[in-house]
Amino acid sequence: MKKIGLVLLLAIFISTGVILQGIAQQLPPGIPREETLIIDQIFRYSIVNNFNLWVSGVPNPTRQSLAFDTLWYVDQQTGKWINSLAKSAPIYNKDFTELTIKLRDGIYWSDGVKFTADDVVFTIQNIKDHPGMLWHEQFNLYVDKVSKTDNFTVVIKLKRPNSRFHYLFTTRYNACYIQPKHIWEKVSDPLKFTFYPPVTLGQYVLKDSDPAGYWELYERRTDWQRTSAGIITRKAGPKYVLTIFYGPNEKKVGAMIQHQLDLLMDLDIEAFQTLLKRNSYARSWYKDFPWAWRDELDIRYYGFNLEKAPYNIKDVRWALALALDVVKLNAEYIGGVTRVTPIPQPATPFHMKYFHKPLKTWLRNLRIEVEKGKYFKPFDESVPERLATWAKSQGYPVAGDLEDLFGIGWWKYAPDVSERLLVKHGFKRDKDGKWLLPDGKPWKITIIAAPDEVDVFRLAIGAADQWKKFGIDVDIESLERTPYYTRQNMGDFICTSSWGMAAGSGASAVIDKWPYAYFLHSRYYKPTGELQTTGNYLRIKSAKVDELIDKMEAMPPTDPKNVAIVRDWLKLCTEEMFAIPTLSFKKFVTFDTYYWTNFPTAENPYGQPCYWFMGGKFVLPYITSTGRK
Amino acid sequence: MGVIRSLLKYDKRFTFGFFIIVFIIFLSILSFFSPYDPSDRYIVPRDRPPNLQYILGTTSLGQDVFWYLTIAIRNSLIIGLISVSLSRLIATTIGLVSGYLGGNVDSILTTLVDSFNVIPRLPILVLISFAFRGYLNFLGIGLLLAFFDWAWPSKRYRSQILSLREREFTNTAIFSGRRTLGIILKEHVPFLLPYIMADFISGFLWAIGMQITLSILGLFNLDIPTIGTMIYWANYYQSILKGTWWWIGSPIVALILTVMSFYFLSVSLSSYLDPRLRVLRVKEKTE
Amino acid sequence: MENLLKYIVSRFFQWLIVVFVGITVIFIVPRFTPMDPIQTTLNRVTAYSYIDPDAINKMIETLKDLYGLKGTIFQQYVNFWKHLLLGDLGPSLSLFPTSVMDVIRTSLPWTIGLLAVSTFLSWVTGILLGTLAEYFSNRKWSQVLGTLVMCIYPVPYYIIALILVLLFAYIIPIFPLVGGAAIGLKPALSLNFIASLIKHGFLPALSLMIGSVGWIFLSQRSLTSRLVSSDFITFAETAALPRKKILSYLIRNSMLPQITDLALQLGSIFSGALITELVFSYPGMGYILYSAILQADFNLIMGISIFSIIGVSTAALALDIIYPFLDPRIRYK
Amino acid sequence: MPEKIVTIENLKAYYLMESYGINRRVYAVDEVSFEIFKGEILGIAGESGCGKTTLTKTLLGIIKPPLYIMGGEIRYKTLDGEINILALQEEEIKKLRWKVMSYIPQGSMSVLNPLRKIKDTFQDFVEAHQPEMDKITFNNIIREHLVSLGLPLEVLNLYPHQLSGGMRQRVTIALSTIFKPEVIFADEPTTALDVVVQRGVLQLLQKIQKQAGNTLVIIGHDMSIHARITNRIAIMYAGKIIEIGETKDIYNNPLHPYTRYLIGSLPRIGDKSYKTSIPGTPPSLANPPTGCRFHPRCPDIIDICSKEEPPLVEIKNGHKVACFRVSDGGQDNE
Repeated sequence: MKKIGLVLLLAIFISTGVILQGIAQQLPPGIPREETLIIDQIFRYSIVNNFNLWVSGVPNPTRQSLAFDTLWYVDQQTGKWINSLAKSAPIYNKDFTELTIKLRDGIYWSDGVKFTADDVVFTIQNIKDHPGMLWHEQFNLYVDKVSKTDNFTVVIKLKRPNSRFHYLFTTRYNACYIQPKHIWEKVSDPLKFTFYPPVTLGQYVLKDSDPAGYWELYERRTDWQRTSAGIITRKAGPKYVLTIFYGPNEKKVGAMIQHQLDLLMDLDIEAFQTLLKRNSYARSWYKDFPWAWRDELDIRYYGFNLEKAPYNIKDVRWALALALDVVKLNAEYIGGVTRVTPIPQPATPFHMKYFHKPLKTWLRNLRIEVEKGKYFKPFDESVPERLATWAKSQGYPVAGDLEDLFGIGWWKYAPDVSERLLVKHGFKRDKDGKWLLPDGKPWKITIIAAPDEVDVFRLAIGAADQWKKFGIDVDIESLERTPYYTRQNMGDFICTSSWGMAAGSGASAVIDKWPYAYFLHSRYYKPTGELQTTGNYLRIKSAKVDELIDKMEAMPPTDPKNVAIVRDWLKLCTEEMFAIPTLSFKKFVTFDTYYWTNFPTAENPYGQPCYWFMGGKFVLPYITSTGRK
Repeated sequence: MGVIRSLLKYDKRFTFGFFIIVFIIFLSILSFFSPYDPSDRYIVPRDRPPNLQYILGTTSLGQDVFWYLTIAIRNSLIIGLISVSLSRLIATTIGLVSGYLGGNVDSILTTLVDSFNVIPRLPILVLISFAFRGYLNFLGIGLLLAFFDWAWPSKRYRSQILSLREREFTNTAIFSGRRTLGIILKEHVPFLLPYIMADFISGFLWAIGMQITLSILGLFNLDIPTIGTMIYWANYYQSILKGTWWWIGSPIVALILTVMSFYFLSVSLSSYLDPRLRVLRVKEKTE
Repeated sequence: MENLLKYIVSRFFQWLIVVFVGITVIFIVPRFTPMDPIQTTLNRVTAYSYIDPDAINKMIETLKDLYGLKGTIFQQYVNFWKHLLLGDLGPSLSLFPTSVMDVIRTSLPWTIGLLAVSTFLSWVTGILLGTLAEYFSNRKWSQVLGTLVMCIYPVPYYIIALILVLLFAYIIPIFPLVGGAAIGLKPALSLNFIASLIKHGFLPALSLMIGSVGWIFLSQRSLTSRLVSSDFITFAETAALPRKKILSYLIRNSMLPQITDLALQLGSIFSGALITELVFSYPGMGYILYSAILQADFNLIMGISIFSIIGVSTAALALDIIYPFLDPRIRYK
Repeated sequence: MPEKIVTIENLKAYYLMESYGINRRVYAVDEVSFEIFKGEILGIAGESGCGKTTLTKTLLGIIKPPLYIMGGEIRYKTLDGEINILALQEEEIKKLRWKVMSYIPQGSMSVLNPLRKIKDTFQDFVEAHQPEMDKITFNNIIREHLVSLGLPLEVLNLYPHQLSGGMRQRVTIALSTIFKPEVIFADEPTTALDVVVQRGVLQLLQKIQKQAGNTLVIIGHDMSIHARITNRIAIMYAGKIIEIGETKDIYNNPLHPYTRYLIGSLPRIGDKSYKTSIPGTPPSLANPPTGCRFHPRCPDIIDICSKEEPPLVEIKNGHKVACFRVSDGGQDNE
């Protein structure tokens, strides 16, 4: 009894002592805070110290931008092409059966070995030889033979003509990482190899990691000038980078308020606004409204299973689009911080320049037939203005070009036209004003959405609210990602609040849209009830679509004529209203400028702020110390 | 009625529990008079703190916290009730059969129950609600929760019955030639009843707790307003960070009051119905 | 002795059946949900880059092979047992090709550390407080404690955890926000590391203990209340045995059901404490299992569940075998 | 005149209870006075619920809520002179127990810790009163004690559940008498034991009493046991002693109608007469009848019985009775 009491007392005593010690040092001894950039690791490593990023299951939230490298980059902010490990753009022969890659001389692995063509040849061959590795299927499909002609030139013979093979080494988010031959050639089972300690090409090298997976500490290489980022930016960047996972958003906000986090990936608007109030050093892309970075290459949209009545009718989809008030959707559900887009392409500066603005005239003149012989022009140019009015009413400063702020416009909010379109197809309202399907049954829409993708979920709520107001019975089925994808792929849905590639909305900062359209070709089509694996879950099946995709495929990506074809493609998608695109992506990529500054911002948009994308390596070197300690 | 009156008068726990429960039930009945449909959003100004018009404030989704809460309480109670009724129905049946019949039936049932008990409960619940969430309506959720909460109680019932059977009065009763059913009804039920009562409430509390857990993970049917989903949505819109404390606070306070009152009631009732204590009371009366 | 042997053999068979049925259920359930590990992998791999549809179809075949998902469910089931009997839990599907064992190995120490310690501590605390409170049930402190426990015990765990984290990590930030130990500290038998462990584990352990101390307190109190009025305690009190002795009589005699409880609790710690890990950002099996479920990682779900199933059933088995040593009145049947 | 060892004067021990709001006062022992003589065997008899167990508890100084002493004295004669135990602190009373007064509980009770071997229980009990005793002395004392009581030494290594009911009771008796106390209170020592075992246990008690010459108080409802073993008997009814005297006087000449009923209930060899059971039920101690507490059941009631309480009056030779019919001479002796 006494002993137990004593032990208890001792335990209490010790723990009090521990508490009174106050907040433990955030950083390990010898790592000064002012030399360490602390970035959000996004999630926790379930397995630690496995750096084999060439298999599907090794988690890779931030490592690729710090330590790994590939041949080419396209900066999604500026649209700039960056030759990274390669010295020049890819060189194809005339019939696109052979690709020549010129590599930079003067890049070294983190263990001091020189990077050469052998590494590239080895990487391709190694992956080709081992099923289960990422890119294995693609290399097998395309690559006939890979060889080097000299230490800095690689030649790849392709099995069939392919003008886009180099995309496998060109990154927006990631692309095939290059392996150090001198390490991997000794590996017998490349799937199980953990590649630890990693020998890498990036300007940072792993220094320490958490056995529980919450953090990793990287140190700038002493020979950082001998890496691609070093050569291109000629800047050193912070000496240490600590990646750390704090948990849910409220914890990240808490950490940033205490200046224990310098850069984080994304927040919901509530958390972001709280952070602004509590930490005057914190900001995102814009110093003021609309704060967020809106230039990620993706959009939100409402999609329908086009094989389910009545959504197979184009006019019904148009009617649903015209029953939406996009100003309200943006302002009340998203906070008004992103741009609207009527076409399935994100309204980023780069894309607006090539697509949105040039298509404005066409949009203005676009007509839909409401009744026989009666037409309606749905495009509404006043949307940016209305959003600006709303923003001013909230007390936000609105400065600059409204189109750049809010997009070029969207569809008119015209429930009356919707009504006529529906009546045209035999829809009726019952005595309570609720819509009935042509067969007399009540009209009910169930929207599936994943709550963890915050914006699509809030947009689902918005659509539900607005369509309900229009007289349709709508409810939302919230699903986790996995069942959500399964339902989409099986066609087991009516309406989905979604994002990404469907109807060609995904994009790289290149004009070529084939990679984001090809899977809509009818040769990959699978009917509802059958599992489709390529992304056409809306079940688009159209000869016009096929024709345009074929045209794109035949055109090398660099061909200037591409723009015209892509515009035609966007027109087709818009006219047919395969899906209802609404808003551009936005992210509250947030930084704390207490210890560090010169993050990419609207005032200084030197690069995309997504530090977790592979291209983050070209941004980190620009970040400089404020000198605070 | 007399019992309730005397409990109310003299057992503080009961008084506390009883009045809160009456209040909670009153709130859930009030839900039928709610001026808003629970699925309506953006119908009142957003993020208003409690005031005279919206006594518990409003949410970031433009809902009136008070009226939403009444519906949430109602639904939580209903789901808990469905779940616990089903699970205790299964549990008592199996426990009774197992305990009284004995023999092979008992060993088969026991093995079944044990196999079920070793399966980790939360992960499977998470798995199922994760995969089938969209299909889970009231009854579905009740069934699901019930399905995972019958095995332990049935084991407990069985052992209660076994220990009752060992007691002397059962033997006496058997010697005196009374029929088994008669024994069970006359001698065992009075002992089992308080036990079942208390267990019923603890099962109810478990069901409510599980609703909360699943909701926090976002694995409940989020479109049914319950106390749990209300907390989920408040969290989703960062109620704590944003300072809309009334949104997350109301369901939490309602929840704590609910579970506490039910628990108090169960403690009070079971001590009132406890045969040991009852014997004591009888003694006190005669002495 | 012969009795004992017979008992152990028959009890072991029961153990086998229970484990077999449990594992079979866990094998079947995920496979009947609309979740597809291959599709999940594809979604992850193809999220940011374009892949030729032909390549995708080939990849599906390769993955089926690598993941052991070829053939009918029954064939998979037979295969699964073949591997399991050789001690092979297979590769994790979401963390492919890391083996399930490796994944578990990373997180298990944290879970065992947190849960074993907090379970055991709350057990001891609950029993001591419960016994004392009942023995001195007329004292003021006992009544206050009883009421306090009654108020806190029924509150769902999440709420308690949330309140703790709000109080001690945000409002009065004396505890760290994240992790199992301070950054850069390596596991070692140093005072520094242990202090850091305690500091990081304190809030999670406290949150877990509040509820379970309550539960053990209440059950111990009711067990004790029966004992306090029992003949041998009354007699011992009449004989003026010292209080310490009486308390030890009380504890010792109420121990059996409590040991059962403790053993089953300890047996079930393998599946981790999900909500705790989420709320306090503490490492452990709960989150691993949770994300395994989110990513349809059948093998990992299986692996962790097997640990849990074997843990609980073995605890029960061990209990049945050692009962007679704890209570001389019980004999093997 | 034998030496008094315990003197009880005007003892009032009530239960004060509050349950679901009802305040109840149970007059379990009410205005009781008598004395216990050194070396005698005193029986205390009465129906269950008459307060004899409460009286025993009080005599042992076990006074715990809801039992309260509302007045009176219990004086033990010890080496240090007379001590009123009701004036002592709990700790002081505890020191007296097992040495001055000891207690043998009911035969049917499981009074031994089921998880401890008999040996250990003995050790616990001995340690409680003589903590400084070393192991060898301890072993010797126990062995000697058991041998002197004729108990097999093997029991020491057994658990209680391994003993028969009779053996358990013997062990309990041994446990209670290990320090050779002056006064031993045995509360229904033979209840629930079968007749043969009963006799053995009674013989054991007698043996102990004879060996050590200490005082034995046997509390029980069974008048046949009292007849067999006691020197004097006190009859309790509804919290009061209504008759007390030498056993032979009480049996041969019961004065109180209640005593007559009790004795009448004894079976006698050759007696085939119909046993009259006492009419009516025992009164509630919470709400005892006015006047003589027996009057509602008394066959010989007179006016005064329901109005005044009869005092306990000595008739002759220490034989006292509380009955108006006796004291006012209205009752014939034979």
